[in-house]
Amino acid sequence: MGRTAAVEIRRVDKFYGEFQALKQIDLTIPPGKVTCLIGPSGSGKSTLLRCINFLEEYDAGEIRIDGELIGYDAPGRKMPARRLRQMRRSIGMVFQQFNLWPHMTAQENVAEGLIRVRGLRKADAAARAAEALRKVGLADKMSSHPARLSGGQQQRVAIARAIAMEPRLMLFDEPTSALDPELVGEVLNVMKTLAAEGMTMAVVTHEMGFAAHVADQVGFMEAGELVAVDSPDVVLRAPSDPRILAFLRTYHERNAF
Amino acid sequence: MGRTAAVEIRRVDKFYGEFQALKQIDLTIPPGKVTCLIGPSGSGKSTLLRCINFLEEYDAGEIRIDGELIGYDAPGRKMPARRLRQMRRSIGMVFQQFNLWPHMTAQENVAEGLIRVRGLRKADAAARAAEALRKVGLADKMSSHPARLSGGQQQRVAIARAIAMEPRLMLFDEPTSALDPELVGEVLNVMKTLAAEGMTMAVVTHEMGFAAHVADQVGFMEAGELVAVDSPDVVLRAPSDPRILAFLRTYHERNAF
Amino acid sequence: DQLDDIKADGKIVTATDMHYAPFDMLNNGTYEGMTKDLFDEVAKELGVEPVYQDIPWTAELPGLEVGKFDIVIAPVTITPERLERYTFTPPIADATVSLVKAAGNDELQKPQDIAGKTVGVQQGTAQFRQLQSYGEELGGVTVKEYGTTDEAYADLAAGRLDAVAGSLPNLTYLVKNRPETFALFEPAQFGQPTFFAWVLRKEEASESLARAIEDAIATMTEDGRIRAIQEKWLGGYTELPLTATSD
Amino acid sequence: MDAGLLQQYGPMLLRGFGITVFCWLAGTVLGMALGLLVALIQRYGPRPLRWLLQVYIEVIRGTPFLVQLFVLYYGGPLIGLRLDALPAGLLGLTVYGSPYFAEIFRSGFNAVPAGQIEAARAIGMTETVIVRRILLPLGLVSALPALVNFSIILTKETVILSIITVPELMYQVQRMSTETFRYLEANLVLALFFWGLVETISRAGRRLETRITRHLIERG
Amino acid sequence: MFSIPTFLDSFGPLLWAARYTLLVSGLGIALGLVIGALICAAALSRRPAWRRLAALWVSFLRGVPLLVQLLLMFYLLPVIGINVPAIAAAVITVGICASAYIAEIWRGAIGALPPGQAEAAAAIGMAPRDIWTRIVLPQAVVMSLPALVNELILLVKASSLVSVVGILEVTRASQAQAATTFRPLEVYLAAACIYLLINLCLAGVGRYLEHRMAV
Ligand SMILES: Nc1ncnc2c1ncn2[C@@H]1O[C@H](COP(=O)(O)OP(=O)(O)OP(=O)(O)O)[C@@H](O)[C@H]1O
Ligand SMILES: Nc1ncnc2c1ncn2[C@@H]1O[C@H](COP(=O)(O)OP(=O)(O)OP(=O)(O)O)[C@@H](O)[C@H]1O
Ligand SMILES: [Mg+2]
Ligand SMILES: [Mg+2]
Repeated sequence: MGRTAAVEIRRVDKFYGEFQALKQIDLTIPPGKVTCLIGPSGSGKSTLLRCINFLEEYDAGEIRIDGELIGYDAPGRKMPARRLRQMRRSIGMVFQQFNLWPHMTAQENVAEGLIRVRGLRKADAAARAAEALRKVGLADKMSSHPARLSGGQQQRVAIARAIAMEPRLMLFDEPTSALDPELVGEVLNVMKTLAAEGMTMAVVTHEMGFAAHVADQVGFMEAGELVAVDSPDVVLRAPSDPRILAFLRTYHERNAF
Repeated sequence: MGRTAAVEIRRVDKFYGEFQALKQIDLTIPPGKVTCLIGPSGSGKSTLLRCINFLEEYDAGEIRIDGELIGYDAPGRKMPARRLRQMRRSIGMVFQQFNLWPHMTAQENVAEGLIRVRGLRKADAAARAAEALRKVGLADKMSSHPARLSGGQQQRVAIARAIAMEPRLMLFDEPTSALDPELVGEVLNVMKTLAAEGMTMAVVTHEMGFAAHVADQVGFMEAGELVAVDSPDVVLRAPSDPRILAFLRTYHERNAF
Repeated sequence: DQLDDIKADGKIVTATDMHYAPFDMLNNGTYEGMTKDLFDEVAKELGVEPVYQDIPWTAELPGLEVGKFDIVIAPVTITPERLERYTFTPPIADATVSLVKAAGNDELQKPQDIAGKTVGVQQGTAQFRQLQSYGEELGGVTVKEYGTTDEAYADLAAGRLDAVAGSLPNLTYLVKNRPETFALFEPAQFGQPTFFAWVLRKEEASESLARAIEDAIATMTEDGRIRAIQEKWLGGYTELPLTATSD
Repeated sequence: MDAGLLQQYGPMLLRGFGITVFCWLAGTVLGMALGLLVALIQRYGPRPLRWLLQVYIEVIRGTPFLVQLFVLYYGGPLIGLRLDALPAGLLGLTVYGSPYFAEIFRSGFNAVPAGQIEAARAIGMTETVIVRRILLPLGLVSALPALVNFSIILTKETVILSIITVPELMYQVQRMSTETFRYLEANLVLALFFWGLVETISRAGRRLETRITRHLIERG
Repeated sequence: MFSIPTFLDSFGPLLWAARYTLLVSGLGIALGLVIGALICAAALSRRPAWRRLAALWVSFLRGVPLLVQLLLMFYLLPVIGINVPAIAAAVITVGICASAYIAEIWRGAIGALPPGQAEAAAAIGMAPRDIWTRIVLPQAVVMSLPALVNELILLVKASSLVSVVGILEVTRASQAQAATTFRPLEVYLAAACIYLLINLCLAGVGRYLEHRMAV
C-alpha cells in the first residue's frame, strides 16, 4: 500500500435540477484516519461520497485529493478522462447498492479490477481475490454469481472487491447495511486493520455503534448541510446540537435491551 | 383490515441444486403477532420468507396460511395460478432489494397494486398512496422516480407500497437496512401500530434492538436450520445456545457507547 | 480506343444476365447458351479471350455506362429509344413478340383471341410496348407487368393469367421444357418483326469495336456458323439483317 | 432529373410510394401484434404450443421473404388458396415480420429484472396486468431500438412485393428505369424516398425512446 | 404439378453457390460486429462529435437500401478512381451496412443495463475500453442475443443482393436455375431449404450462447 491520502472538501454545492443536494460542504478527511458520515435518509451522504471520486459532478467548490483537484482542471473545465482515471485508481468505493457485475462470479468480480487496473496476471489476481473473499468469510461462495448470493453475501463481495485493490483512500457507503451483527464486527475489524496500515477512510453509516468505535471523526449531515464534524466523543457521546440529540435518542432507547 | 392470519411451517426443505438452503424448518407464526427472524448472513432467512408467499418453491414439507396449504394442491402438484394469486392478495412483502418499479414514480409504485389488485379507482388509490408515503416521511418525494431517490427513500417507498395494500400477513425482509436510526424508530412505530391492529408480521432483521423491542417471538437461523424460537427475552436477553451468544456478543460490545 | 485496349489486354469483358434461356443459362454453375456460343466465335474473330460475367439485368446498362465492362451480351431488343442511347451490334436473334398459354386451354388459339383477356409480360420490355398497342388494336387487353418473365410464367401456371407475351425464342424454349403446362398460340407471333442484339457504349472510342463485331457477325453468317448455332438452340434458322435497325 | 420526366412519372412514383408506406405500416403493426402474441405464448403457453411456435419462428425467420411470397402467391393456387396481390402482400409481410418481432420482444422481456416481476406477483397481480404494466413498459426500454431497427428493415422488404405485382415504389421505379434508361435518377428517387421514410421512423423511435427511458437512466 | 426431381436436382448447383453466401455473410457478420461495437461506443460517447458521427453513420446506412449501397460501392467508386474487386466490395458493403443495425441493437441493450455497474468500474479507474469489453458488452450481448440473431439471419438473406456485382450466390443461382427449368416454385423452395439450414445453425448458436451465458 502506497502513501496515504487526504481529502479536502471546500464549499461544495451539488444540484439535481432545482434540488440542492449539497450545500456549501466544508470537510477535511485527514490521512490514515477513519471519518464517518451519519445523518438522516436523503441528507446527501451518498451524494457527498460520490462527489469525492467524481462519480457525481459537483457544481461549485473544490475537492482535493492530496492537494490535487479532482474532476476539474480549472473551475468549469473538466480534467482529461485519463487524469481522472489515474486519480480514481487510488480511490476505492463500496456502493450502497453494491453494483456487483452480475455476469461474473464472486471471485471474478474481485479479480477483474486487479487484472485490468492493477495489471496483475490472471493467476495472481485470482489468488488475491480468493484471499480477499476468505477475509470476509466467503471462501465457499467464490464461484457463485451474485444472483445466487444472499444480500449479506453480496455486500461482502463488494467489500472484498474494494479492499483487494488496496486503494489509498476508501469510500464506504453503508458497508454493513445487509450484514448481521457478527459480520459487522468482523468487517469492523478488517477496517481497523486497514486504518492501522494507513488507509484513509470515509464511511457513510447508520450504525452509530460502528461509528463510535471505529471513527476518528464523525460528520453529521442534514438536508444537504454538514451540521457538525468532530470526534465521536463530541458528536455521538456528548452532542450539543438538538438535531443530533433527536437523531440519536431513539437509537439509544432501542439498542439498550 | 380483515381477519388476521397465521402461518404454519412444517418440516420445510429447500434446495438450490445441491445446496440445501432450508433444512426441516418448523415454525408457527401466530396471528396478530410479530415474529422476527435473525441469524448470520446466508443462513436462509430471505429464502424462508420467500417460501411463505411461494415466490420460492419449497421442495418438501408444508406451509399453511390460515390452514390453507400455499403453492401446492397435494404434495408435488402445484395449485392453480388463480388460487395462488388469491392467497397472495392477503400477503404483503417488503423485499431486501426493494424491487421498486423504475418506470413509476413513488406514488405510482404505491398506487399500482391498489388499482390493479384491490380494484380502487385511480383517484382513491392516489390519495391512499399519498397517505402511506406521508406516513414514512416521503411527502415531498411522491413524484420522484426510484432512480432519483436515496437508498433510504427507496426503502421507505417499498414499505409504503406494502403497507398501503393492508395485507393480513406482512413479510418484511430487512425493512430498515438502509434507514437511519431516527427512521428506524419511526418504522418501528408504524409496525407496532399495525401489529396492534392485528396484522401478522414476519420480519427478517439484523437490528437486534429492533427485534428485542417489537417482536413477540424471535427465531434464530443458522446454515439453513432454525436453531431456536422463543420470546425475545429468552432468545436475545438470556440466550443459552452458544451460537446465539457468539452472534450477539459483538453487537453488545459495539452498541454500548 | 476501346478496341485497341481490348487487343492490348487480350480479353474482352462482357456482362449478361445468366438466366434467360435459351440464350444465357447457368448449368450447375457453368455458363452456357446461345449467346455464349455466338460470342465465343465473335471473340475468336477478334482474337481475344472473352470474360463472362453474370450481372442482373437491372445493373447491366448502368454498369456498361460507367465502363465496368466492354459489352452487354444479354439479348437486348432493338428499339428506337435504345438506339438513341446505345450502339447496337447487328441482330443475333429474332425477338418478335409471341404468345404462350396454359396447355389444354382450347379457348385461346390465335393471337386475336386474347381480346378482353389478361396477359402478362415483362416490365419495360419492347414486347410490353408491342403487346400494349396490339391490345388497343383488339379493343382492350388487360396487361399485367412482371419484374421477370419467370413470375409471369408462374402466374400463368397459377391461373391468374390467360397468356404471356415474350420473344419467340424464349417461349419456344419454355414450351419445349414444360409441354404439360404451357403451349404456344397458333401462330405464336403477332407483332412487328423485332430483333435481339448486343449493346455497346455510344461513344467514339467504341466505334471501331462495333465495326469489328459487325464484321465478325457478317463473316459468321457467311460461313454458316450462325446458322449452326441457331439450329442447335432454337431448332430452326431465321435469316437476320446485317445491321442494327428498328423499323 | 428534368421536368418532363418528373411530370411523366411523378404521380406514378408518388402513388407507388403511398402504397409502399401503406404496406409497411400495416405489415409492421400487424406483424408486431402477431409477434407480441407469439412471444407471450412462448413465455406463458403450454409446452407443446411453445415448441410449435419455436418451429414457426425458425422456419419463417430462416427463409427469404421472396420465397415465402412466391410460394404464397404463385404456389397457393395449386392448393386452392387464391389471393389478390395486395392481400397476399400484406399477409406475407405480417407473417414474415412476426417471428422477428417475437424474438425482439422475448429479449426485451428477458432484460426485465426478475425482482420487479416478483414484486408484482407477490401482491397477487394477474399475469395479464403484470404484462401490461410491468413487463411491456420495462421490456420496451431495451427492445425499442431493435424494434425500430426491424421496422426499418421491413420498409426495404416491401420492395419484394413487386414480384407479385403490387404496384409499390420499387415496381414503379423499375418501370421508369426500364422505360427511360435513367438508372441513376431512378435509383436516386428510390433512395430519397426510402431515406425520408426511414429517417421519419428513426426520429419517431428516438423520441419515443427518450420518453420512456427518461426516468431510468439516472444513478442505480 | 410439383416436380420433386427438379426440387432435388436444384440442390447441387445451389449448394455450390452457397459457398459465396457463406463467405459474404460470414465475413460480413464478422466485420459488422466489430464496426457495430465501435459505432455503438461512439453513439454513447461523451463527445458530441463522436455521437454525431455515429448518428450520421446509422442514419445513412439504415436509410439507403443495401442494393443502392452496393451499386454505389461498385459503380460509383470506380468513377472517382477507386476500384475494388467484387467480392471485397460485397463483404465491405454488407459488413458496413450491418454495423448500423447491430450498433442500434446493442445501444438498446446497454440502455437497459443498470448504470451502477459501469460506475463501479469507472470508480476504480478502469479504462473505457476495459469497461466496454469486460462489463458492458458481455451483458449487452447476452441480453440482445435474440435481436442480434435476428439481424444476422437477415444479413445472411440480404447477402443475396450482392449478385448485382456479379457474385453467384444462392438466390442468384436459384433464379438462374428457375429460368432454365421454368419451375421457379420448386427451385425457390430448394433455395429456402438452404437458407433455412444456414439460419438454423445461426439460431442454434444463438440459443446455445443464450443458455450458457445466462446467469
Ligand atoms: N438523480 C437525482 N435527481 C434528483 N434528486 C436526487 C437524485 N439523486 C439523489 N437525489 C436527492 O438528493 C438527496 C440526497 O440523496 P443521497 O442519496 O445523497 O442521500 P443519503 O444521505 O445517502 O440518504 P440515504 O441514507 O437514504 O442513502 C435525496 O433527497 C434524493 O432524493
Ligand atoms: N438462486 C440461488 N442459487 C443458489 N444458491 C442460492 C440462491 N439463492 C440463495 N442461495 C444461497 O442460499 C443461502 C441462503 O440465502 P438467503 O438469501 O436466504 O440468506 P439470508 O439469510 O437472507 O442472508 P442475508 O442476511 O445475507 O440476506 C445462501 O448461502 C445463498 O448463497
Ligand atoms: Mg445513501
Ligand atoms: Mg436475505
